[in-house]
Amino acid sequence: MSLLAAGLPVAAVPLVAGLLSSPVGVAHYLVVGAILFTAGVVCMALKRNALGVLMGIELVLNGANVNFVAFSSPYLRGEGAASLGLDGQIIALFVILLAAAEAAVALAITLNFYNNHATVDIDRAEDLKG
Amino acid sequence: MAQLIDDDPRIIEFDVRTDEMLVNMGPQHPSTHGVLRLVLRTDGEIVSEVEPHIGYLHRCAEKIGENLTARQWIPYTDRMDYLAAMNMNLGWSLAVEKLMQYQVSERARHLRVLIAEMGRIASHLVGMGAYGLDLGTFSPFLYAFREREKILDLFEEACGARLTYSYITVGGLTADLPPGWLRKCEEFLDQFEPVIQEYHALLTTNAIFVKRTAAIGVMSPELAIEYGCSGPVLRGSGVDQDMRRDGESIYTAMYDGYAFEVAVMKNGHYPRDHAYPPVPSDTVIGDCWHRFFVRMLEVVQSMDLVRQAIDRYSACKGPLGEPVKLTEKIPAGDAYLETECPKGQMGFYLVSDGSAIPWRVRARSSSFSNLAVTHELCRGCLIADVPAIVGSLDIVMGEIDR
Amino acid sequence: MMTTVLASVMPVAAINWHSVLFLLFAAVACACAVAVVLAENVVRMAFYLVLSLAATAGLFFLAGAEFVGAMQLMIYVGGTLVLLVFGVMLTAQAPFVAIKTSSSDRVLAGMVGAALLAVLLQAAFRVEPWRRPATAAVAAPAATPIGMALLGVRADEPAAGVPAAAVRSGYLLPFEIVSIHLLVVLVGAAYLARAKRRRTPRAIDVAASSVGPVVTARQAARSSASALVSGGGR
Amino acid sequence: MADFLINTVGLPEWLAWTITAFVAAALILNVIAGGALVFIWAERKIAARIQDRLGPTRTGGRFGWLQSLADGIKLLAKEDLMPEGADGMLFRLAPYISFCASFCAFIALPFAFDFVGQRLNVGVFFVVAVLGLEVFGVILAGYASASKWSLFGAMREAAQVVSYEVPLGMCVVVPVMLAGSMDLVTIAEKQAGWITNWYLFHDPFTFVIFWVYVTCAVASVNRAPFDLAEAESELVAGFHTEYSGLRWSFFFMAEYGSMFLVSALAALLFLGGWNGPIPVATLAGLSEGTGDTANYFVRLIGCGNLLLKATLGVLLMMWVRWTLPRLRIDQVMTTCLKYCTPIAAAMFAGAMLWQLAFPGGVVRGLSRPAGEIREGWLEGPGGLSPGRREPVPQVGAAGGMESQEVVQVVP
Repeated sequence: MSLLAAGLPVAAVPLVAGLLSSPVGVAHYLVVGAILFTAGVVCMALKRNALGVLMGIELVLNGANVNFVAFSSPYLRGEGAASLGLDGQIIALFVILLAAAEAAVALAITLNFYNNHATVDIDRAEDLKG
Repeated sequence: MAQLIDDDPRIIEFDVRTDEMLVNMGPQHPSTHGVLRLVLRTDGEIVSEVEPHIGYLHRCAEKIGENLTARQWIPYTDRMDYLAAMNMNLGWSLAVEKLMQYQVSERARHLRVLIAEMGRIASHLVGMGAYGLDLGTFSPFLYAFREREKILDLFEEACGARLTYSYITVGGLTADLPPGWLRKCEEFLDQFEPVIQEYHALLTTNAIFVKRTAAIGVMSPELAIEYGCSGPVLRGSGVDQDMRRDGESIYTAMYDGYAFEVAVMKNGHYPRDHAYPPVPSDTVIGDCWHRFFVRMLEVVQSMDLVRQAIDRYSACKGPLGEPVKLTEKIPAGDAYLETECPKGQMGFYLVSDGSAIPWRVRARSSSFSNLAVTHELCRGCLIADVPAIVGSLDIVMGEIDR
Repeated sequence: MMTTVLASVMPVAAINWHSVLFLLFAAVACACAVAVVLAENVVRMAFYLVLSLAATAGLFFLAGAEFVGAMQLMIYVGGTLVLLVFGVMLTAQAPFVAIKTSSSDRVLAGMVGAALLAVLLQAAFRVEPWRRPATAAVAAPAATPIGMALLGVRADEPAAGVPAAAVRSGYLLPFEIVSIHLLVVLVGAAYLARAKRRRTPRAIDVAASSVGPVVTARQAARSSASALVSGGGR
Repeated sequence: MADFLINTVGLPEWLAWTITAFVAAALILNVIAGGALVFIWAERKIAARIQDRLGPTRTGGRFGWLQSLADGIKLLAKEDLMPEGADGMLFRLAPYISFCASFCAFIALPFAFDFVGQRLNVGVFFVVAVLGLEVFGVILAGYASASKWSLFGAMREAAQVVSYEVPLGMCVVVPVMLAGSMDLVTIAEKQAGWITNWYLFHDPFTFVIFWVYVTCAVASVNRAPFDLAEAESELVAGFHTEYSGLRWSFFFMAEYGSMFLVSALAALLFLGGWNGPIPVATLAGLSEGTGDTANYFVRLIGCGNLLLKATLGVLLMMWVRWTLPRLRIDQVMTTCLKYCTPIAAAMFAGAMLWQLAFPGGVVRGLSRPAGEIREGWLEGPGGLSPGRREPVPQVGAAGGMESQEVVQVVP
């Protein structure tokens, strides 16, 4: 927090103070979700380590999850705004479960790849190249 | 290179390609019994090779022996197997007596048996307790040391020392027992007998203990003989050999008239095994559990021998006899004698040129041979089995490095 | 129980603790997510990811989705990521711990990422104006309706302005599908990561002189295989 | 306390709440740290007595009361070493991660009806989930130490804890199912009354699953015979081989904190929580409507009850530790996959069927209408237990640091 304040111009301090004292809305969550999602996408694109790509996927899924939860939250909903109700939470749950399954399989594939190629560099996975 | 077939047991299954890793176990490691260094070549948790590195406790004992008279070297034998120093004293004394053709008095003979067997109990107690420690249970170790302390108290009363006794010496013993010692010794035995059941309950029959030791580090009789293993390690593989019965006459004569059965499995039974917990079904002869169990049996066997020795010693009315002079000349020639020490067959070899100081002194360490077999036993085991296997061999580094 | 009392504090509060905690968790989540991208060392990446996901779980708690938050901690952080770290350790040999990315790739990815972020942020701000939360008292979040919904019974109140019949369907079928899916994954992962036979050169050279090591080698291999399967099944 | 600050001292309300939250956090922290000190001393004495020794006898009087404090001072004064090849940041952070996980789980742990940091709707899962995070500290410590022994310890811990979470979760689900709530307070309240109401004696399946829970709990907090991550005879000291001084003591505190936590969880889930075997308070007419002081008194007794049960659980772990040898890693896995998990699954199914047949358990359930519990599910969080009381806001330990998390609704 203090780092954030120190890094920004003095004009930003009231903004932070405002954030501190004002309630949080859905948009706050959406911003966080957007950052997580983007970080995940960049991570997937950038990393050559297969496990790094996996981590990127996890981040993307989490960014989406944040949005689902935010839209379904009973606290954040605006007056009269449409809400996902419980569905958002349940979808988030399914995402978590499927992410676990995905990670298990992806890890198994990665380990297999590692066994066969002695590396986890996905740029070297070109056996099927025509 | 050997031809490989599909069910070749030497092919190790694996889940993930992992690099072989060299791990240093020791010389500063909680479970290597002193300053032993084991270099493990592991693949994950699976050990593919164990290489013992020794020599951290080398003190030139043999060379020193070539500069001292035979009796002067006795304290150096104490420091070989420091857990069973009495038996070390006895081994060297008998070897020298063999060359000198010296006959100790009857009283000294029985006293030697008494002391040596007490020493065996003390050593096996350490072996047993420390084995529990290797497997991760601490309490039996202290129970064992509690009883060992009582033996050490007795030894202290007899010779004034608790660890390095120099009590048995060339030509007899340095002193007779103090008055009342035998009564205390009998009291100890009476008190100790039921305690053994505790050890059986905590270790021998404990389900986890059996799981950790059964079928681990299985040593076939042939392998044991090939590597020159001896003592409980050899008998644990079912080889019926005990120097007290099969040794040279000067040594077996000491046990003349004593009734004891060698603790070895014959026809699927240990001697008097109705008195002990049954052998678990998942054990294999020659595994860690059997090596441990043989030690437990030998404790009882030694107690029996001590009781016999007490009777015979107190029946002996003759004098104990004086040990030989410190500077007694040894006749020219050489002699080699192996005795049954707690850890195995401990051999002493000396060559004399006729002076009081031996020309050459060598010791054949039982632990050394027993340790040599670790790389055979540990191949393909898990890391957790390495302490279990090394512990079951019950080595003592003072004897290996000398 | 403090909820009601605390709620009365809000209008005059100088510091909104909910906002403070939100900002704290959000900052940790975002900073660590960015750190995952920037880190070179794969173990540190995993570490940052753990922090990021744990902070996200904190956000879920703040949003009233306690069950999802607990599940995130339990399954995601406690299970999936441990598995991931396990995989990292299995493959973390010196040359692969840090696989470098070329700087041109970095620039390109940075630009694409920035563009994506801009779009997403714009969407985020447009979807919902910075609206004050509802003033009506909200029932304490409960896990029971979620469980009921998974069993096909909807116990929660319908969303405003939406016909009840349209949204109030249960999740029994997806739940069953996910169960089967997890089972399939369990089997599949165990199969993919199953023990394979390898000939170790060192074992070949030594003549088989005893029966002993055979037993132990078999046991050992079997055991560590099962260890891995258990990890893979999670 | 917050009310006191607001009304009597006249502080602004947000400040009062902040102070309250910090006081509550400090209380919990002290429970862990102080508890660890006591337990370390107790472990020394118990181990000594088991082993025919005396244990500490000099530091701080005849029974060595201050031994753990002396140890703590020694640890503070110790040189803080870090191996040359270590990953500095992770090496430094790892102990705190372990400790924080252990500490965080206490937030949702109720000590009495409202002696709870934050009453969470999903308290059970929260505690189990956060407890599972402790493994991260261990894994990172093992990796960052740049020592092979540490790495071995970390790998073992990772495999072990992840595996044991499965049967542990199943065991925990059974009381959740019986109570119809994941709220620890509700679960404990449902066991109020005589000892026969405890879920341990609910039906044969819960009795069995309690022991499965004990096994899994011991395994998940890495105590003997499952202490493979720090197996001293094999791995020197496992994951904390390279740690010394204060950082090492954080691992230690985390371990004792977790031990206490799983024991307290066992007490809450199976052993009636803060309810004694005999409903003394109810019999004495102290339960409801007798005023705040009486209520407070009842709660203090309940808190004592829970602490006693949890302590007994910890003592059981110590007893086991000083008696049994250590299992091997493959045997630990076998225990989990071939014994604990199937047994837990079977018992879960059994308890479920039993609940269908005789809802409410062996003793009191047979006479009760079958529909009661199922109807209770829909009434709201955790249903309504007969003995449920309204919370008393001024209890000091209530209100943890996180209590504001779910609060932003303006009335």
